[in-house]
Amino acid sequence: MTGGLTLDPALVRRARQLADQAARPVIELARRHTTVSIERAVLRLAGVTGADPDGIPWVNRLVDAVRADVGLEHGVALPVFAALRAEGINDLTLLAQKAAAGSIHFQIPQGRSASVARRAAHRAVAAGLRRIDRRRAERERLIQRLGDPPRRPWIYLIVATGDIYEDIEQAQAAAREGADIIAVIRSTGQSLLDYVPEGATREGYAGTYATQENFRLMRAALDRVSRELGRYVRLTNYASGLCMPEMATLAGLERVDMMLNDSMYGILFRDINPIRTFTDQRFSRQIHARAGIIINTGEDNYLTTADAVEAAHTVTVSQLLNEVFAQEAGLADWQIGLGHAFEIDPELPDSFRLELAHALLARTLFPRYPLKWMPPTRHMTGDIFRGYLLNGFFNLAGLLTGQSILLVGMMTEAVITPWLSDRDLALQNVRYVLNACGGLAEDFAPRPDGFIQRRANQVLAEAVALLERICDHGLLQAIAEGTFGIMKRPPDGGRGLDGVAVQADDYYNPATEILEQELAAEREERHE
Amino acid sequence: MTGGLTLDPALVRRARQLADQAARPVIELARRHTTVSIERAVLRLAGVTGADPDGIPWVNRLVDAVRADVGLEHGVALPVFAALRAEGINDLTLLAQKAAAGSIHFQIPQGRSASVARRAAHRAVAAGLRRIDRRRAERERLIQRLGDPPRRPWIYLIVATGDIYEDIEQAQAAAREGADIIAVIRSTGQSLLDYVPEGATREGYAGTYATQENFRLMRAALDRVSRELGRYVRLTNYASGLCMPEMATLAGLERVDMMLNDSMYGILFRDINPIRTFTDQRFSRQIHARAGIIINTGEDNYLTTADAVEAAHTVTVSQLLNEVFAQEAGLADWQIGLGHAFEIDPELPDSFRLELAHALLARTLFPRYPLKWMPPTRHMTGDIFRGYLLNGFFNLAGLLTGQSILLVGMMTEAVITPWLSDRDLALQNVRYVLNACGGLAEDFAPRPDGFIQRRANQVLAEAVALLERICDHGLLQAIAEGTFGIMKRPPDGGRGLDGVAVQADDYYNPATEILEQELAAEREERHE
Amino acid sequence: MSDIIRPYGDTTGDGMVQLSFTLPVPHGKRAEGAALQLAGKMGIDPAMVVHSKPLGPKFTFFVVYGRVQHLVDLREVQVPERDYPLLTPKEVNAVIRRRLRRKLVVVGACIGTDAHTVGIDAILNIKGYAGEKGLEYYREMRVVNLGAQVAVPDLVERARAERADAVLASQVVTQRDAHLHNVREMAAAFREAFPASRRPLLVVGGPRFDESMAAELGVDRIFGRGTTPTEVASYLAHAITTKRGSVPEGAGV
Amino acid sequence: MSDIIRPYGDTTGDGMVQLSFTLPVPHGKRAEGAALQLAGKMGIDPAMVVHSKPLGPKFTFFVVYGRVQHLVDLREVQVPERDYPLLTPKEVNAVIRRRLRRKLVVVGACIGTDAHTVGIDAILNIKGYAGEKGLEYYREMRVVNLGAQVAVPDLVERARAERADAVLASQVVTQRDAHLHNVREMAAAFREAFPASRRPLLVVGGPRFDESMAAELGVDRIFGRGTTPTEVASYLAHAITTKRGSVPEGAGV
Ligand code: B12
Ligand code: B12
Ligand SMILES: Cc1ncc(COP(=O)(O)O)c(C=O)c1O
Ligand SMILES: Cc1ncc(COP(=O)(O)O)c(C=O)c1O
Repeated sequence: MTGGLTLDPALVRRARQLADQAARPVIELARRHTTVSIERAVLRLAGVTGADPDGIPWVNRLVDAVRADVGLEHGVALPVFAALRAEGINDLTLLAQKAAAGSIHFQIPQGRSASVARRAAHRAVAAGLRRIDRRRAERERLIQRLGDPPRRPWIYLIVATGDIYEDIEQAQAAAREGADIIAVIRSTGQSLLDYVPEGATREGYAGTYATQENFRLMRAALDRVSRELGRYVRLTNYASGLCMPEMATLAGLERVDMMLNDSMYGILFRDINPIRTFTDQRFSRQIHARAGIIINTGEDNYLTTADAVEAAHTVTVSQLLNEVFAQEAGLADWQIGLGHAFEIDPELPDSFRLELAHALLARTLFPRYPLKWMPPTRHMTGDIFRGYLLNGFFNLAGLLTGQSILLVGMMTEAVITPWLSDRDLALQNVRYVLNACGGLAEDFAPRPDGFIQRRANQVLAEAVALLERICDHGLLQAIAEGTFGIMKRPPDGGRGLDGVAVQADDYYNPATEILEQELAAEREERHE
Repeated sequence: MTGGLTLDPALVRRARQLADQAARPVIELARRHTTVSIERAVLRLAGVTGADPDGIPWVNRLVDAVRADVGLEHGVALPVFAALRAEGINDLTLLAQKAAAGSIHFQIPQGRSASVARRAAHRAVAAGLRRIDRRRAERERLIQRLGDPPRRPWIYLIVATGDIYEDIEQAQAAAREGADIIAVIRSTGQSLLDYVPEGATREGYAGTYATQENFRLMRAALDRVSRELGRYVRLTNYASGLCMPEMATLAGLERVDMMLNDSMYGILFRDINPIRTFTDQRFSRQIHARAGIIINTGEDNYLTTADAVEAAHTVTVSQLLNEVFAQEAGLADWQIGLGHAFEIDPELPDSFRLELAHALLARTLFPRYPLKWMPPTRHMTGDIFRGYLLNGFFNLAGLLTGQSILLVGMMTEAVITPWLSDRDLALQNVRYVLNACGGLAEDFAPRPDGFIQRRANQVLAEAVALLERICDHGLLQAIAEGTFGIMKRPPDGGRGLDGVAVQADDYYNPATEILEQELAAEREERHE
Repeated sequence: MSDIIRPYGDTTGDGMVQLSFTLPVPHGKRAEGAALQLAGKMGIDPAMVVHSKPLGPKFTFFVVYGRVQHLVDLREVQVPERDYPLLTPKEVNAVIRRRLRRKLVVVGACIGTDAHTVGIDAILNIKGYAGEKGLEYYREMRVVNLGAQVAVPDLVERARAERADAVLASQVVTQRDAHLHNVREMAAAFREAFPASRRPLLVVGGPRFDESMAAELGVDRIFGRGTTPTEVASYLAHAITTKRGSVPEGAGV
Repeated sequence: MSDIIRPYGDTTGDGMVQLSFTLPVPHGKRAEGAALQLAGKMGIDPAMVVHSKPLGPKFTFFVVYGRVQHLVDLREVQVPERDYPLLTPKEVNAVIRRRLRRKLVVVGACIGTDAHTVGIDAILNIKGYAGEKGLEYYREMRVVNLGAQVAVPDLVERARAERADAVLASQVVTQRDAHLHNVREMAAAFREAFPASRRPLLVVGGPRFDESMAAELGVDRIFGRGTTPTEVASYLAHAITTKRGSVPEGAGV
């Protein structure tokens, strides 16, 4: 359909092989570590809910208590389930409360009591995963009944009032105007919180807190509007920041449909420790895979700090790495929403054709993934008229290059988080472009050896060269040197490193166990 | 460059042949008539200037006086020059004043006194034409020295304050921002005035009066800004309405560079009598040809009253007719700026591709003419954001289809005549599209037998069918039936018919004589 | 819903608005200060100049966002709410037959130098507008459409000659308030030419009119943007049964 | 040029402006009346609602054009005109050497939960902005850039530890006036933590600040949209020679 971009197949193969080589050591690193958030996610799967009167979730209190007694390196499942049995209760939340009060002493169970605890933990976590499975089945049923959006790209809209109830109003309005996906942007502070806030919230800054209750409220509101409209409207949130694994888990439990989930975003843009991030993202992706959630990666962000032409190949490299990480974690092709963006300086001659070249490169390299195409942000200004026009050309590029998910740009990008009217105008813009240009891709045929073809192949070649350098010195080193988004992040720097532990030999995590076993079985089956 | 549109060559030949056949009787009609405005134009060439204290030009007073005495059918040249001689004066304006006072009695001179008058008239009018020639040479020199716009399309902007001095400010500002052509829109009332107002004016409604002095002031202002910018900025006005021939003459005398000049606009949109209009336009085009002025025809207007899809073929038919009239009057290819417009309902699926098809059809049918591409007006609304976007896509269509002159659309089209800021924003829009998309036409290749190709050929076929009907019943009849712009205009209706006369056998018009003789000589030369 | 409301950006009561304008001041900090002063006088506080751009050496264009402090009191909103029922063509015809016992004569025109006939044609021509048939379609109306650029004296003459019950004038060009001048001139001319009891109904329309200005302009009714023929026909039926009830029957015959 | 000006549409003094906003009222004539009421209160007269569109069943979006009646008095424009000369890096270095006889210490950060470092980096990093080198390039400055999301207490501590002469804080997120709250908090914290004579200069910046609010927010200077490093460096050089002239030499050493 978007025919016509010819990439050197040898170069494509080489790129993938290098990406695999660069990612492997990091995957190994992730396999060998655990983090406080992974452990909390396990406990959430096992059924811990709620928060103390200060708003600190009981999972945090529980993991902190376990850690104080026995460290993190064995995983919390065994000590927690052993304590549960020892206390003679079967309510994990109650256990957490007692632990917080200091009345429990945790130990690593040994021998038979270890295998009893192990079975109990396995059972509890499996029940949690079954709840996620039910939500996934529910989603599939609803989509079957109500239907998917009538056409690609899917229209993705942001709400960001800070107040979940205003968000709901605006999300429903946006869906009625044609949005296929609603993303609730998070409050600026949340990614650095090492806990997930609780309950319905109304006081975020430039975004709304991601909480289990907010997920539930918004999903219910979108279910209502989905029924009204006769098409399933998807919900998006963020599995990033310090609580990636828990966010993924809560999203699975509340049937959130898509999650922003990048392997490097937290490192680069939130200064979170690289090992913490790589470890967390692996677990979170295993959950996403299970929950049938589509992930969206964050390559667009690099182009807000680095130049979109100079750094175009870093986007490609990151996409290739995200691909390896996603596949290893078990995500299916339809779940891998790699990101890229329309961020070239509009003053640059032929900027629109360069955008087309970059967008076609991604489309051609990843033909089966639901690519997410992000609108101009960096070069947006207070000139809202110019902004509205740029967004129109962004929409056109999305159409011409067959992008899957179109994040709708706002004319007020440089000014405010979007108003109700901004969103309405933005959707009108999208509708005009998709409707008026319809099958225009039919007439768009980058000339062989023309400008667009040449540019796409050049970016690919630069990506391969960069991957070679990364393979030589390691991905962590590359990140430390500012390869992505010009942000320099050393492996031992950043927040959250104190929440990381190297797994001990007896480390036990029932969630990983189940997920990896089932994935392996599935893969075997596929290969037979 | 815009390659790719394939039209059936037999159909194209047939269309041209039918257009010629349809236009011939109307050309004959024009040759057999004269009008008050043609006669006034002759006197203006011969040197009559100024107006009486009520603002009625002396040429009007003189022609009216002649007509009262001897009628119009002989032309005014002989009676006027005979009277001049009889009065023993050599100032035509003085003669006009005397005639207005009723102190002159006009007669058709006979015999030797006729040939003396004829020689005097010929000499005076030839002097007028030489002034026009000097203006043309001056233009050519300036262009040579300052240069033409660096690229196509030329950017055409409107000013319309009603006040020539505000217009000048705004025109200069627009030129500095990138306009290549400035059009001074006329006051709403002017086209129905059967005289040309005099002097610098400051009180037009939704436009500024076209006067010789306003032409001069604006041309001088643009000359200043042209020098400042190092590129020749062109000036546009209107040769239409009841004073078409005089407007053309004054434009030639003041070095206006382009004139709106359509063979049917006055009939359809000003309810001016068809015979008057066809007669006037022929003379005005002869002057334009001589003056090196580019004409712009008005097919865009049809699409403000008729539907742009249903009536697309009427635009093509009108372009073919305007072509015949223009060539017959002696206009060179580079002077024939046929018009068309982006007026399809933007709600229509694939509206943009339909626009591309129509625009490519015109481009392919008339490869050597400076086509003028008009922006959306009819479907513009008070939603200025949407309007800004539509204008962006209009600009894109202009670029993709290789249009020559781009009239810049205003986001406030549905609201007001353009503000200073509207024009600036509009130019920014154009600049973005031309700069960002640059050579995008390279990648635009309507698929053979695809949507765009099929649509263009369908419109051409409909145009041929309509031309066949017109040939059967005559163009005047077709106009009476509402073929163009759904406006029904019978040949004996409309304003200005009382200003038309059938030429007597002794009709004499030195301007036509000179222009036609020299044209014939030129054509001969070319054929040798 | 409360009767006191404020503009809505993304939160109830936030009062947020967007504004743009040009000031005849060279670009710079002083110009931005001037823009903020104006925004302040308009009641925007706080105001942010989010964009400013020189338009040549003497002017600056601004985009401003901010919170407007004014409240809108919905109880005080002046709306010329439709004070007559919307009727079908059948019903309109029936009313005319019953009240006039002859056809209602409508004379329409674009007055002054205005040549924008699409709007008045939308109301008058059979083809109509927005899926509704125009007044020509109404069996009990006789429509005389004079077209474009009709001078007021000619309109008065023609209204007299046709014995018009209603005169419908269109005005689209508004630069320098041309539409207001022309309507005032028309109203005065009709008042001069007809005794009050025999003056035809004066109805004007066009996209930029404020519908509440009828009295001020001296006409009976104003129709704005997006008017449909049904609204006009219903109004005419209503007007002849009320105000026009006082006109001697057959006055126009 | 006169000191009293009005907005300019296409004629001097016409006062024309464009406005858009949303009201929490269902679409319809009443909503348009409400929009006109608001425009009237803002001083727009006459006002034309040129576009109105329902945003769902409860809201209406409007575009309004009209003539604003207010005058702008240029003599009363409040502009924090630059009250210091723009210096080259060389000159700045010379001033610092002469006045301080040691390096000027600058501590920069995005405070609160704000993670938009591009702006402060533009001022601080060698790479700079708009073709000008950032403060790190200045030989006589020592720049400590703390990056994103720095809590105010941490900033105060660090400023103390580094013996900062100037603290540069960036705020880009403005929703619910976050930037104003954070700056006020910072100003209070520094006042509490330092005696007046030893408090570092407090400089804040970000695209949505009103530069004239420095006193109100309790800081020494505010820099808005499009600030360049040279402006900031020149200001610092100026500030240490004037206000900071009173600080005991070597105070920060
Ligand atoms: C079509 C058009 C033309 C056509 C007109 C063809 C024709 N036969 O009507 C042509 C190309 C000839 C033309 C020419 C000009 N135009 Co023109 N034109 C337009 C355009 C694009 C659309 C108008 C239209 O048809 N609207 C559709 C109809 C259905 O809507 P409407 O008129 O609002 O009518 C509705 C209601 O208002 C109401 N209504 C209207 N009249 C009446 C009367 C009664 C009694 C009632 C009950 C209701 C009613 O009912 C209608 C149905 O809902 C507008 C821009 C725009 N998009 O609005 C410019 C516009 C109106 N034109 C404009 C101008 C300036 C001109 C010119 C003067 C330019 C020039 N100097 O050359 C010329 C000259 C015209 C003249 N002498 O008046 C300006 C007016 C600016 C202003 N506000 O003062 C506009 C706004 C464009 C612009 N921004 O510059 N134009
Ligand atoms: C780049 C960007 C990002 C990047 C930031 C990368 C980074 N490391 O900085 C990423 C992608 C990470 C990001 C994330 C978010 N962003 Co952001 N982002 C932008 C964007 C596109 C550009 C900002 C920018 O870099 N401008 C370029 C710099 C050079 O300009 P500047 O900041 O104005 O700085 C200049 C001056 O202001 C001044 N200056 C600035 N600071 C200082 C300090 C001092 C001391 C001095 C002297 C001068 C000075 O000098 C600079 C040079 O002239 C804007 C939209 C836009 N086009 O403006 C949105 C924008 C700022 N982001 C916004 C939001 C909401 C977010 C998020 C909160 C969204 C979310 N909930 O997930 C997140 C979280 C960020 C957080 N916790 O703060 C909003 C803020 C809305 C508001 N007004 O409140 C904006 C306006 C977009 C929008 N309309 O929603 N963002
Ligand atoms: C991949 C990814 N994660 C997260 C975020 C949001 O930031 P935070 O995690 O701080 O809420 C973004 C920003 O758009 C992103 O692209
Ligand atoms: C060919 C042509 N002539 C003239 C005009 C302007 O009208 P008028 O002649 O009434 O000034 C137009 C309007 O755009 C036009 O297209």
